[in-house]
Amino acid sequence: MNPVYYLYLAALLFTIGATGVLIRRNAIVVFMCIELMLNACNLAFVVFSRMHGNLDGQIIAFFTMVVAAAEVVVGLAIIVSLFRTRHSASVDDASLMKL
Amino acid sequence: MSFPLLTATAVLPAVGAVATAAVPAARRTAAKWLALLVSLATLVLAIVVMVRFDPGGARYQLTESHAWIADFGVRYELGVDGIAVVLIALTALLMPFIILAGWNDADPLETGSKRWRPTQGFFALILAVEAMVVISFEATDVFLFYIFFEAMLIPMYFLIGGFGDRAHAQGEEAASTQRSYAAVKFLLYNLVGGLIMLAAVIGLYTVAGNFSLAEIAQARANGTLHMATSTERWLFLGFFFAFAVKAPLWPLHTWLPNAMQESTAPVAVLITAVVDKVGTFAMLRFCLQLFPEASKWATPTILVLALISIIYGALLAVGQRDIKRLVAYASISHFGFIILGIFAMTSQGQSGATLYMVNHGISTAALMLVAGFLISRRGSRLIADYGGVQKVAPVLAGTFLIGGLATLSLPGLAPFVSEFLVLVGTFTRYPAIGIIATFGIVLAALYTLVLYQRTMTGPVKPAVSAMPDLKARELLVVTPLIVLLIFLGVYPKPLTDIVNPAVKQTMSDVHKTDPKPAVEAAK
Amino acid sequence: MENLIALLIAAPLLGAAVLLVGGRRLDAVGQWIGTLLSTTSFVFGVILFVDLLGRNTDDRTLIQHLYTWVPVAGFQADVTFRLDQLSMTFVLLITGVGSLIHLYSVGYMEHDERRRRFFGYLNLFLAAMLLLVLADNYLLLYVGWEGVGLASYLLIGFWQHKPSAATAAKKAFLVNRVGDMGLSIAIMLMFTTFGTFAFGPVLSHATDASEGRLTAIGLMLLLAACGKSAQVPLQSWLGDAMEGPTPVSALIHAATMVTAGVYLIVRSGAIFNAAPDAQLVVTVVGAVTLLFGAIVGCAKDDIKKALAGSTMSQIGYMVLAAGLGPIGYVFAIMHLVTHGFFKAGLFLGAGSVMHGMNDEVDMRRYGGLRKYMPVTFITFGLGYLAIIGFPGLSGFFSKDKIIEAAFAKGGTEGWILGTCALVGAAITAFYMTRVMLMTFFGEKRWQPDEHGHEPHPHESPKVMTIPMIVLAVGSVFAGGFFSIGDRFLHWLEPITGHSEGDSPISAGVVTGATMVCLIIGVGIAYLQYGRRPVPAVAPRGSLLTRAARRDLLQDDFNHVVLVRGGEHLTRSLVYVDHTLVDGVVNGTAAGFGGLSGRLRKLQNGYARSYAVSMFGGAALLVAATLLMRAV
Amino acid sequence: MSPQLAAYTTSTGEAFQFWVLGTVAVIGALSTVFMKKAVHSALSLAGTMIVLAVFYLANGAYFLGIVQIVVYTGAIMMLFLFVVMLVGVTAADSLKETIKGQRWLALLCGVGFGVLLLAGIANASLKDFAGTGQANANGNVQGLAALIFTKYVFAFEITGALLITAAIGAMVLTHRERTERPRTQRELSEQRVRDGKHLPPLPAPGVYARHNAVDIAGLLPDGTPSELTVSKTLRDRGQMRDVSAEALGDLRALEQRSEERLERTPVEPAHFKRSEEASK
Repeated sequence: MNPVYYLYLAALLFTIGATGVLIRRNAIVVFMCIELMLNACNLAFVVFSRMHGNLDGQIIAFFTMVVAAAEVVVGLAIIVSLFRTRHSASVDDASLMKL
Repeated sequence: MSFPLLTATAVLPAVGAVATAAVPAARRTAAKWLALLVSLATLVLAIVVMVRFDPGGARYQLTESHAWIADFGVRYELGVDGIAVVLIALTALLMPFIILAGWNDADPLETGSKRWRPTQGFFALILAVEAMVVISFEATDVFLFYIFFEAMLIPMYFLIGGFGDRAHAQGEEAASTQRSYAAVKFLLYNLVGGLIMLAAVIGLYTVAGNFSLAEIAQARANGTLHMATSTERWLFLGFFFAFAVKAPLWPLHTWLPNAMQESTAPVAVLITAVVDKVGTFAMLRFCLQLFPEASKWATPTILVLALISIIYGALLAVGQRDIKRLVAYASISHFGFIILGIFAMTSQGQSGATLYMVNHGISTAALMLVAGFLISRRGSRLIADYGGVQKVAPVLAGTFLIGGLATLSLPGLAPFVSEFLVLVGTFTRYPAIGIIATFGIVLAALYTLVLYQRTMTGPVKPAVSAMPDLKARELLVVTPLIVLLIFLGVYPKPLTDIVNPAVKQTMSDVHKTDPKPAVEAAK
Repeated sequence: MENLIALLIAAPLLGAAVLLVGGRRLDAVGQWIGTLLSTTSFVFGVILFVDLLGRNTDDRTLIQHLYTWVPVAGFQADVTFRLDQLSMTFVLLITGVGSLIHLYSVGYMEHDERRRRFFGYLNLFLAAMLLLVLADNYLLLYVGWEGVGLASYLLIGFWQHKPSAATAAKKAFLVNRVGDMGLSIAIMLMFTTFGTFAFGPVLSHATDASEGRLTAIGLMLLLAACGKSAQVPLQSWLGDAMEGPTPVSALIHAATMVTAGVYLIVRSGAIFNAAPDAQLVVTVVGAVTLLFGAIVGCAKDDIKKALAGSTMSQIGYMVLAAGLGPIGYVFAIMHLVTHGFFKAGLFLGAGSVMHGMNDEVDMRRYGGLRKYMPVTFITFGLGYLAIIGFPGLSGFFSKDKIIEAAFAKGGTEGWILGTCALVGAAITAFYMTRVMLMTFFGEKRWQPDEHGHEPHPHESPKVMTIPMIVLAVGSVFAGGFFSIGDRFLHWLEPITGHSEGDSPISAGVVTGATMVCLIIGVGIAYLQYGRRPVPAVAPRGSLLTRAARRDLLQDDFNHVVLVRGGEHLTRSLVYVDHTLVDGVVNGTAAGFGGLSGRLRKLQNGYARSYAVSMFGGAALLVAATLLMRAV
Repeated sequence: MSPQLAAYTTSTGEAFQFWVLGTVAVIGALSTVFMKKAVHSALSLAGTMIVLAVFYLANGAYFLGIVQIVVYTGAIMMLFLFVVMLVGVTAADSLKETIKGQRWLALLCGVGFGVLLLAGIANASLKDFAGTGQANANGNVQGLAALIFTKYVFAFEITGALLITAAIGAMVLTHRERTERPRTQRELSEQRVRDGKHLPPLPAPGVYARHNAVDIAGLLPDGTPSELTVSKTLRDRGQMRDVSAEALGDLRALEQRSEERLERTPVEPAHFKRSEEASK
């Protein structure tokens, strides 16, 4: 088997995550989908690392993880405080971007 | 370095605008006096410019030049030729009258709020317009000109949209809606023109590498800067379009009636007598100088459009029921004459066009301001609401008649000289166009006299029976304008002496000479 | 001496300025200021006239250069005055008759509250008219030309509260403007042809230009003359102009302003001499107008309108004579001067009648007035005799010469023109006799007006009768004075030139024929109006009479074609401007508005919706990248 | 795992593992998206992440694989679960689409994008796999450490700062300082009077002899159940029991029994109508 299949898998997972972001209304689930996308990218980085025979790809994946962690922390905090004020975790409860 | 006279002329009203705007709400009258004083001081500076200008000297005088945006070759370059000098003088001259005429136009309706300062805003905006117009006349850097050509729209937009006639027939709300419509229409038309011009300005830069009018014109003249024919034509069209909107030339004219109809009379004068002149002035200065070949290429089309403007504007003026709209269409007709004179490419035509700009400014100011006084007394712009005014207010009627006679170019008043020069200048090169344009003078008589007859003569209508005659302030506005109209009609030499050399240079820019008469009869 | 010329104009101009700007405090003395300044101008005129008489025949042209008016490259317009025999004649006529009419107006306008302004306008008119005849170039002449138009406008519409007066004033100005258009085109043509429009160079080089150009210039000048002198086809304003006060009708619309067209043609004689086609048109216009005016004059019951028709007709004579070239120039001017006397006298007489009759103008309400106003009757009667060409009086000499000159034109044209002039003389005799009989003879026919006031005809005050008497004297003797020893001919000849022409019939025959026509005209009028009582209400009359009452349908034509047509044109243009020109722009705006309204729905504010767009965009970018690599 | 596992060609074992676990990962991802309840989504995602951890290990990223399990699946996903519990069940959980066309556009874009990505990968000539054997020669963790503390040291420091910032940010966001005095009972009741709704306290649920439970809507006097009486959370979950019909059933049973006991022919049972039906 050629390791390139890992890349296909990563692409597939990324797409599923992206579609999820667009379809789901629950902000938490949307967040999970974003995590899924990030993980798909990480997989790709790891596979690239293997492809090139150096560890830089893994380093990037590592950084991605750290950033993802930071993002999740802040994002979930935002969701919680939003929920406190709006009593909803829906991303389209208010069409906030409309004048 | 000598005293930057031109900068001072433009900066003074700008500073005045800021100072006027800063006057506290309660000191309304102080703001008015401040604006008036600033405009008078500017007039003094403009007169100094006129005196210091030597008609026999270099083309651009009193020049100032400083680096501004070095990366793009944009310079702060000012300079005036004879045409600019008289137009600056016109602008500076009309401002005190505009301010005086609009003395009470922007008083707040209720004096409750401490923070609401419409009066200050009104006069500050007027002064801001003056500053920008003056610098547009002075700029010899295309980019510098463009900036102020466009920036002018901002204060004008607020002047049109923010201040209208009192006591509107259809109620304040309808008036406000129509005002916004007019203001937006004004802005959109001019913005579209300006944006097209911006493209042409950038295009010019890519071709020429800098924005200096003098440098480009010289490079064009001695052949170091070659433009492909199509390039030159496109650039010309880009510039001309913007100026034609501003001027306004048929069929780009429809913003003017709306704008003049909805704004107060002083602002209407500001639009047609001052701001629009930048358009026609720029045709002379930029279109002809930068793109002489393309100008000649476009001349037939432009002349036909100008001719349509003349006849069409006059015919529409005849059909109007609204006094201000009538004056607006009359102005369109007159702008047709100005453009006709510019593009006839004869000395008489161009001198006439330049004089026309000045005279039209003064005559329209006289007519429009008196019309404004009339409208403010009755609270209606409709011609049908008046009748027999001369019986109750003879001085008002008399000044109105003189303004009207100036509009129809009665000999002895200033506009006649310029109109005749334009007609002669056109006729020598394009007889057919000259003859058709002459019909304009008949139509001018028609709309003016019909207006006068319907409003001023006949039995006194009950609604006007108690109308007061002109007050001292209003007389102070009208009398000097009328005196000027008569003086310049009888003795236009001071202006022509300044204008002639500049026209001669413009003629040589486009490589045109006047047609020779068939018989050499002159001594 | 030539420095006095400007003073000729300055005096009435000063009067106009003082009276119009001076305000109410001059109300009491305004009329005297006006009269004084007008007379001052007359005195200057006389001084200059004496000076001219003292000079050699060749040296009678005085030029005063005041200043350069419009200096533009290749275009030089100066304020320069030229006083020669031709202008001198006019100056004397204008200031002389003008001063008399000022004096008359003092009485006539005594009770008018806006009297001061009336005199201001009169002075303005004098200044403009003097400028017209004294100008040394066509552009300056044009200033005077429009200036008299303005004064005429102001004076016709003097009683502005009457809508009819305001309308008549506007009409006069507009019709005149059409003529002015001709003058301005003529000036432009001169400028392109000669490079100048000063009298000297243009007239002396006229023969150098091609005949086509000269014909064009001549026709344009004729258009101008038609407008100002109420010649067919621009005559329609003169009848309505009678809405103005009667002294105005006398001064402007009889004696002076309306003759400006004749002055223009005679002044431009050099051009017309070189353009025979233009001359022919001039004579045709003159002949048509002299008949037209005469026919209209026969049908009018309004005394002033009848006289207006007569004015038109008499100016037709002058234009006809002017169109004959050097044969006729002198007689055109001579008739102009004598006409100035007798027609002004007639109008003043009519004014005096109206003054005594509560401003009644309908001649059918007059009758038998000779007993009530003898001075008016006598002066009017002398004017009447002069105009019909009673032997020995002014009109006899001048009109007879014109008829002779018309025959002297030669060929078929001469016969036709001469016959027209003769027929015109007969009709003139008819309608003037009609006026005379209806006004002063027969039974009294006046009735109380709607307020029940019966008019009490009375003689006018001295201030009014004296000018009438002076004018009557002029009507009687001027013609004879001019003709004896061909004084007038010798006076004017250096300017206009003169040639005798070759008349197919002798002068005596022409005079005889004229006399016969005169008798026929008077006779018919007597039979119709002297022998039978005049009905107080006009009978229906024949088709021609009815048409003549309506100015031979000219107004109806104008109304239907020009007024209605114009109204439709402007109205449809207003519509076009609103819907089409504005509509295109507004439509574009609305299109963009609608489009953005649609597009706006895409911006629904839902973050997810935007995310789809972003994602779609990303997909497109990937696709584009792949495509680029594939290519 | 031996270094050769991470070599150019993979062993059959790894292929088998890829296909099995890959399927699991995709199914996990799909259920993350399509599970109705957020908890289920979170669990599915955790599953996918564990599979990915295995794949990291299989690709020679030993450190990342462990970190993935410990930090991601262990810590982050638990955080998610906490928040899910904190927020509770909301209407957002419904999979019903509210924006017109959104779902179809999203699916279209998703499929299109996926196809393009896959095509792109297929298009790229990814034949040469160096394998991580060489790089991991001194141990994977050591290799990573060498890189992190030399080449990527700045990035590393900055991510550290980022993490601290994020932690503080989260605290700031979620911490609620009482900036104003809590409203008193009196103020709250006055507020209710002003707003003009629910003047009395909400009615209690399940006030009913036999069904005294919070998931049962109390009946209004006309016999209709009032949803207001049930807790919002239960309402949102759709876990509300309607017992309005049960009373009638009980009554009928009672009648049946008494009838049997008394041996009487039943009278026509009383037909209770609900108010809405009566009004029809």
